[in-house]
Amino acid sequence: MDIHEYQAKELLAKHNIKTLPAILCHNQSAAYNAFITLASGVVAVKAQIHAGGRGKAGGVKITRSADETKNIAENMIGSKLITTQTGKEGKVVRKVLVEKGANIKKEFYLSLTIDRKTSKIAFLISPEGGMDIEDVSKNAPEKLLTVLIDPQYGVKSFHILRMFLFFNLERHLYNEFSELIPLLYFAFIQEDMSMLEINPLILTAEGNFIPLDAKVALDDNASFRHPYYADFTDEDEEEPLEVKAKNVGLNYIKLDGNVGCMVNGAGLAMATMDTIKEYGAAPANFLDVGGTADSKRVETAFNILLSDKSVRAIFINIFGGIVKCDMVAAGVVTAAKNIGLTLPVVIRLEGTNAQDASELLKSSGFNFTIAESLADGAQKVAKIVHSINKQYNIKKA
Amino acid sequence: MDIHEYQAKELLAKHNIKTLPAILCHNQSAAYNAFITLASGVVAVKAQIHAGGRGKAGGVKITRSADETKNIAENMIGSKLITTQTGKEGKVVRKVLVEKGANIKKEFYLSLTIDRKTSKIAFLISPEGGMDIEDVSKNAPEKLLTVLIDPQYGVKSFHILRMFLFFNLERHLYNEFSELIPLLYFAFIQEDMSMLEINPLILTAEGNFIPLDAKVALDDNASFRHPYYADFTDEDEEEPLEVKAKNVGLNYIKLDGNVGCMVNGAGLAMATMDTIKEYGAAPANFLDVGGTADSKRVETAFNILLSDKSVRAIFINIFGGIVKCDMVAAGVVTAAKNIGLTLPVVIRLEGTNAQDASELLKSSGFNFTIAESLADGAQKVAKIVHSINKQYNIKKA
Amino acid sequence: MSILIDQKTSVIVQGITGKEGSFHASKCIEYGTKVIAGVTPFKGGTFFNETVPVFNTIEDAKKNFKIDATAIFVPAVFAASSIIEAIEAEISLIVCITEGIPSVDMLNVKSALKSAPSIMIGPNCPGIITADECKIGIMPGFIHKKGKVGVLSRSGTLTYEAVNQLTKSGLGETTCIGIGGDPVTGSSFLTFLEMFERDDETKAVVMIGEIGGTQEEEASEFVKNKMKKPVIGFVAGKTAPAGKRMGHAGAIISGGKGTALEKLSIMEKNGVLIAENPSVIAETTVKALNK
Amino acid sequence: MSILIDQKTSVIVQGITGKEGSFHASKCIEYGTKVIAGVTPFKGGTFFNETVPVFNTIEDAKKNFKIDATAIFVPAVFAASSIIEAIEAEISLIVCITEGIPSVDMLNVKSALKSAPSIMIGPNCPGIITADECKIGIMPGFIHKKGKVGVLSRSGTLTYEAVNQLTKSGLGETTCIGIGGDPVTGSSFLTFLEMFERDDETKAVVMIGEIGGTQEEEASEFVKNKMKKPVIGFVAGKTAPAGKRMGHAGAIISGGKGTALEKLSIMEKNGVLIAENPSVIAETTVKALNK
Repeated sequence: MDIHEYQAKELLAKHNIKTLPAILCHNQSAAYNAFITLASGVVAVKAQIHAGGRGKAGGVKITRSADETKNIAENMIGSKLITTQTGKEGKVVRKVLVEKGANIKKEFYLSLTIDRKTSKIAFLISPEGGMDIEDVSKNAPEKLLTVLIDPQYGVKSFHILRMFLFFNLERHLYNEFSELIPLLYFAFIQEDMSMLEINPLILTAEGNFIPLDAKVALDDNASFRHPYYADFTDEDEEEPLEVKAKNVGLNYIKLDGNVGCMVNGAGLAMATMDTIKEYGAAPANFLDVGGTADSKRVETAFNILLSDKSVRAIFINIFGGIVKCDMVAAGVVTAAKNIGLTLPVVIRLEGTNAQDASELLKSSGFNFTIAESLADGAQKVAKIVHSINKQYNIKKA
Repeated sequence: MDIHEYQAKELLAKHNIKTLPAILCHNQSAAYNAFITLASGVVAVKAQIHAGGRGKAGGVKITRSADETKNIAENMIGSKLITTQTGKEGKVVRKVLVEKGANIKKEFYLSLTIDRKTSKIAFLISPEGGMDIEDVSKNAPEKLLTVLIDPQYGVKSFHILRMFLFFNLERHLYNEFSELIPLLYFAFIQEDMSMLEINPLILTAEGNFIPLDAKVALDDNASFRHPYYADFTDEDEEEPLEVKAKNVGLNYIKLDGNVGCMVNGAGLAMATMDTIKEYGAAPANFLDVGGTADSKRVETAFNILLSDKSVRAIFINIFGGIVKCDMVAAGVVTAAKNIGLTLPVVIRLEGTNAQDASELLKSSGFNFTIAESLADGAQKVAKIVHSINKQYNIKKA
Repeated sequence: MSILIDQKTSVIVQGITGKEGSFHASKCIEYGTKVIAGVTPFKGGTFFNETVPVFNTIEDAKKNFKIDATAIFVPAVFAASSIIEAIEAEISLIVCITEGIPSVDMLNVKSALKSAPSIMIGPNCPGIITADECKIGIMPGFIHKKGKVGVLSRSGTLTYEAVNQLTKSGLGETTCIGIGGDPVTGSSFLTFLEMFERDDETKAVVMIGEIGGTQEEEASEFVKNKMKKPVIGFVAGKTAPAGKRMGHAGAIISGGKGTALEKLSIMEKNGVLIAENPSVIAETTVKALNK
Repeated sequence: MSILIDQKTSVIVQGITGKEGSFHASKCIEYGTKVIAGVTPFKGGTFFNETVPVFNTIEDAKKNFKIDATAIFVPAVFAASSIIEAIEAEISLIVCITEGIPSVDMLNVKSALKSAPSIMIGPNCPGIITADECKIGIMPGFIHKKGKVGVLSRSGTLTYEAVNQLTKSGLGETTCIGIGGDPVTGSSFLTFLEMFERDDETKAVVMIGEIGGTQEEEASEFVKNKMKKPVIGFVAGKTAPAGKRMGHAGAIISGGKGTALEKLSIMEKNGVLIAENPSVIAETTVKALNK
């Protein structure tokens, strides 16, 4: 789960990590007041959206007056910001962070993630702060250092020293630096982060290390021990259909195609998407209905698929294991009736009671297309979508 | 390093472990006021000394009035308390803890130590609270449970459950209990304890688990990260000669015999004591002068040995490795001159330049007895002490 | 032969009295698995299905039974504790079905595993099955048939898809293992490839990966350097967008790393035979074995 | 032969620029030890004694040298970090001389050691020496002479006492190891007894224990069950009072456990030949070998 910069900084501050004074503003007058309150000659006005790359996209502006702060906030709030990470549609800015300026001497990159290969915590650092780290990785990999921390014993002096030497800093700065690193590690573990990216980490003229930006992803699985996760959720930042699906326990991700997919199991759902693509069509979504594909879940899933106006046909691919196929088929028929389904549907049911399911679908009154295999179904739904697209095009022409 | 009960409870409270309200008192009027302040019908007045077994020795008294609290405090403070752990001489009580009474439903034993064999943290628990745990261990070992915690991952639910089931408690108490155990573990690790003994841990009628007594030993080696260790030191509780030795970096422990020992190295010092005993005399002390037995250290060591009036002869046993024996011999001679040494001294110097050392001692003007080996030296010093003892006895008679 | 489990394997079920645990424990017993005991705190002394004794702790169960393996169905909040309980009890095989365990908890588990003799499968996985002998997990037993292909997968139903094909093709399976879809899992493909290579009955291995992480790549290194048996590979998620978790917590392309195409190209280079789509997994395996 | 180290062993010294480190590094070099590099933070690029290169980190040293062993002389505050640095660098033998490391730090170190291939000696120990070949520690080299007795000890000068006797008796030593006087040490008697049993040159082992803990007892179990070579034992502290730390942090009788008499009786029962007093250690060894 992604959170905002201002929330990330709240978490860091909670763990005694220095951050710059800042005020979250929902409108221009709040921004005006924030400039006055911060009593700093210079402030940054920063769009709060769940995406990086704001700087280059105009989402971070520096100013030296209250009036200008107000104007910038006015322009930002409500506008769409398109960064390298938002996708083409961009994201609407709903609030800005007005942050006191700092006397920046140097900028660094620092991030923490879980290294899946070693099951350790990885510090990834670079003296090239403020750059896109993927670019650094491509163009100057020698400017990147990974330091792996074994959670069995945590950060030790020699880890900190390795980072410090890599940053090539003057020795008198070591004390301050050596206090920061364990705090970051501790915050990462204690708050169950899955990513903490500080880009840039700045060294101020006063000799302090401060996260100028902070991007944090939290581990949804750990929400049971962090009640605040719920408060940090910002549904405005998420795809509305994805929120709707999540609220009923479905795993849904919107994509660009027009074949709606309904599959049980994440791996099978991905494989289904891939196969649809292989046969020349494009999946409109990832949708995992999970292990208990009863009529209620199927109905909700249908509703979500139908809310996506680009969906022109639906492919249901269920492997009945513990779940019986005839139960799923019955669920599909009931749901189709309840919502008055008119879109073409290709169904592939395999596993327990697949034969009965097939009979049930054929006698349902709906014109379901029955597929024999995943590949067969993908091929059939691709064909259907192609012919529909042709009709659309003819109509248009 | 041992600390007082009231200090141990301060540490527990710091880690959010419930303790009973209590006030430390240095005199009877403070105790009187404490009774009033605690506003409890009943209080315990507890002698604060660095030793267990206070209850049976009269060091813990229950009372229901301010006047009686005052009287008890008056009697306790300044008196000598002799418990099974203080030795024959007992310990002078200098302060008492006046503690609010509790509604005790059950008593348990619980301690944490480092298990040297497995390098884990050992919880030792027993439903027999308030008993001498060594007695329980001898008479009813089935009433003891050890649960080892691997510091790699700490206390897990199943560890807590095992303890809870062993205590045979009603299930509704599990929540409270499951909160206590990790706090104790955390306090133990965070404060670098080498022992935390809670005897008894009580269950109150209100369903709370509270340490009624707490005995803590801190790891001296960790004092660098706990500045408060210095404040917790109570030199009144220690043997004055041991304090004096510690302050100059010598390792000294007073014993009951009359052969003063001065040895370099802890193992060799113990072996020397053992050998003296084997030859029929008794060591007056353990004294490790360490690796650099220069004249200053030797002089201080002499002074400490001579402060012990029971010392009738001295055995110096030095294995010169990195330290050269002739340097040690010179140091001994200088120190002997400076302090006007008159006691008989047996010296055994082995290792680098032992021959030169021997010459030096012989020509020193002092009547040092030179020994050829540890056994030889022990035998010689034992003989000397025996003959002195005889003279004393003749004089006395 | 087969790997890790057979009809003699003695299994306990942690969380046997819960909804999931009791349902699947019954299914496992039906399949023929020797479920000798269950463990649920505060349910000690009762019986599951009137025959399987339930204990409060593994320690108690161990006093009565020799335990070879455990199936864990306890809720995510307590799962790490249950896994570590099994590790401390030195149970050889730990199969954790539970979904939703925090990664930080799994790091603890990995620490515990490092110096322990236990092998752990999962979490968030369908489990392990040796066809017609023993099932420790939630997979539908009836699709499996004793044969000669070992199956490894990060997925659930996609594995069933593959197994179903293998059974229908007549090849059948030796042992099938779902290693789980989380970012931090008890074991990886690597652990089991080695065992399959040593197992006489296994003639080929099907390895079903998905986006995220690098274990497909590491496994294929092993295939190249150490394996003589053919390995057939598939990776789900060619069409998955970057930065999105595709159902499984571990199925995410992050920082441009862990794409299906990248994995497939390295696997192919290392001699893994790639099944072009999930419908041809058995077909590809048949071809490989007929070479 | 000998165990663990010989004249070919490449050694680095962590804390080589400190007072203790520089003094003893010089002594080791004089003895013939191949000290190839030193490590001290912020001293990288300088030279010790004008010939031994100093690096900031072991990682840097490793880029230039193959490292077999390290001697650690860094202050107690940083010692655990330095030990773990050596463990992560996969140095086979780690000898930590530093005294005063908190026990909790040593628990961390033990966790790190559990799943690592390194063997650690110490802390708070004199180190290890193979007579006339290699010395990694602070013991006086001149008392050692190549011969046939392996020596293990929890003590410092008491070990020198024993070694001196062995040398004078003409038996001489193979390798002598001071395992350290702390409650939590990197390794115990057990680790090395096994190696001595396998070493052809070692004909007998002298094991010098002291009060506190139970490792003498555990070691003697091994002597009974697995060793053919005679083991001569001594335990210091028969006259030590209970509850007092006798110099070494680990030398304490707690809860009535860890007394010298208890240890001696178990050792004797398990076939360890007890030297009645420290002056007859060599004598007892000679007798054992003449049997």
